[in-house]
Amino acid sequence: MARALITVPPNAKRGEVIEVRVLIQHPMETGYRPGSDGRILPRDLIRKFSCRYDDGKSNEIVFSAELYAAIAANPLISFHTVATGSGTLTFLWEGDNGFMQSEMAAIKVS
Amino acid sequence: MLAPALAAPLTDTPGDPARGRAIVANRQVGLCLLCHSAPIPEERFQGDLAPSLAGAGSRNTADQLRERIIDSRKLNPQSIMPSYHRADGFSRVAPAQAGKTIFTAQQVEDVVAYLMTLK
Amino acid sequence: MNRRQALATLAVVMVRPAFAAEGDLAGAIRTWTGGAATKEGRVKLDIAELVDNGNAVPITVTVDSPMTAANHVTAIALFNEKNPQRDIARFQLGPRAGKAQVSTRIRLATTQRLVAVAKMNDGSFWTHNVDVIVTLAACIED
Amino acid sequence: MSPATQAMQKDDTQNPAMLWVKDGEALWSKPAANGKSCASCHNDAPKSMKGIAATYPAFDTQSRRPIHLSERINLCRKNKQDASPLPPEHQDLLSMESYVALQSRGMSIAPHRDKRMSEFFTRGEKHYKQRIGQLDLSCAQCHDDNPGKRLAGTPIPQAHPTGYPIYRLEWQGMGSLQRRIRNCMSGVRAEPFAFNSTEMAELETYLASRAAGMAMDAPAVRP
Repeated sequence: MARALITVPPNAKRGEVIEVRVLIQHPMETGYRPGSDGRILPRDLIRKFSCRYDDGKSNEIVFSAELYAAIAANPLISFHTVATGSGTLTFLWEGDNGFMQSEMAAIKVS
Repeated sequence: MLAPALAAPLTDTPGDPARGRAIVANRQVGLCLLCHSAPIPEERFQGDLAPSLAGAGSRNTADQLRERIIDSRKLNPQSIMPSYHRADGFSRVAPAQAGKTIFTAQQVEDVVAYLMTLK
Repeated sequence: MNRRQALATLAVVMVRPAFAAEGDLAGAIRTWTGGAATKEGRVKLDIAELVDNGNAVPITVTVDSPMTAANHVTAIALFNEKNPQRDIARFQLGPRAGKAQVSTRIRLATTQRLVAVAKMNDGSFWTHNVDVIVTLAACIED
Repeated sequence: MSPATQAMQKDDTQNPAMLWVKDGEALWSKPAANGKSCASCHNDAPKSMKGIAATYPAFDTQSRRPIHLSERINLCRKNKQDASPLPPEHQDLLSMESYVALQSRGMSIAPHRDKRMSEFFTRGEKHYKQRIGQLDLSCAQCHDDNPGKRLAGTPIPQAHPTGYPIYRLEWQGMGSLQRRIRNCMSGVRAEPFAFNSTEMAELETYLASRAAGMAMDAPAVRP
């Protein structure tokens, strides 16, 4: 499994806008780059990312992204969400060659 | 390849300034712009380790330029400028380049011809 | 350089089309907006104007929006002019974001123009263009 | 280094090298087939490995020459874990090295001033000053005589290895000082020193002494 680094404030006040930062290990091979033998390396990209927020009342996707070859290797995405309630954030990355990885982070909202 | 007088032209074909310019501008062939700047505006990132090539043709004769390109260390042993037409006296040369000069004789002439246009 | 060498040099240059552009920038933006008109403003694309390595360039897009249910950004798309492909990324967000600001790191093959386009819930599109200069690497990995 | 690259290194939540550190942290306590992990002998890395990376390359009594931190990790694998050595630049090796190097962050580079090291230092200095390759350039000609000037668009650094292993944007991944040195050597069209060769250890010994007293910033981000 690819290593991921998730940064979410563990505690937040209700209604506070928090920053969420996710970093995941992935080559993001563009499909345009020649390898050492001169042949084009096959594309291997993370294509989609989403963040689902389960705050105890609702469980919905609060942010999502479609990524292309121009996103750097080991992609970093940083976005914001309103701390609506205590619960979990579930992150999902999906991509070429059946790549799929999910990570969770807990948040306590007071 | 031993030229009897280093300053004399290396080939019978006169150097071509347009080809010389292309060699100077090319970062894999001439490598000149890694260290020097030159009046080649389309090449954005030029080095500043060595003097600008602008005006090289008014500061030097063709023979002087040729001598410097062939083996600048003959003129200054401390020079960081590579010797473009010397094939021996190096250490640890990569197998792909062993025994080879950076420039062919004609490339030396082309670059000299280009530099002589920089007045 | 004789003719054969000249051709060899040309061949090296011709390898480039692996990195050649597909389609034009304006066309890619039009496809995403569905042909709707775009206006300049409300979006701010933050990126260094001079980049020392094009492999991972930090970029932040911020849209001026209250991000309420009545007035918010629904999507942000990033485009480039000279990479092999015009699209960089598309982000979907809404009032739950609280703040319309997204950051990532992108690849830039060369000096070029970048465009951020934001779509609002009222159907309007807003843009910001930035020109970025990418330094050529002096020593490229063999 | 641009402000953007510096910012990427300074903030661990953005520093891509931290992905390797995380892997290294997990590997630290992962037992080998014989049941032994790094932690079995060295316990808590933040305590036991504090300042260790800042002392490498260090003299190895068995091979009677300075060795690199990655070679030390491989020796431990062989002698204590009955595991095969990992090849140069193996991701697990870079991860372990990053995790160990992180424990010296902010500390001064402090190579052993061992009498046994001096001949290697002397030879390393010679390598550093030796003109090599078809372009006939030495390390010193760029990094001592012309730092701060621009080689094409790129400013020449002073060649202080404070941050290895590094996440190099050019590589889009982690790599060692040996890989970086080999890049420069191929750049001047020379035959690079082999990974883990004595020459490489000599050059690294010289570079470490030259950087003595500078703060470690591993795992660093470099263009």
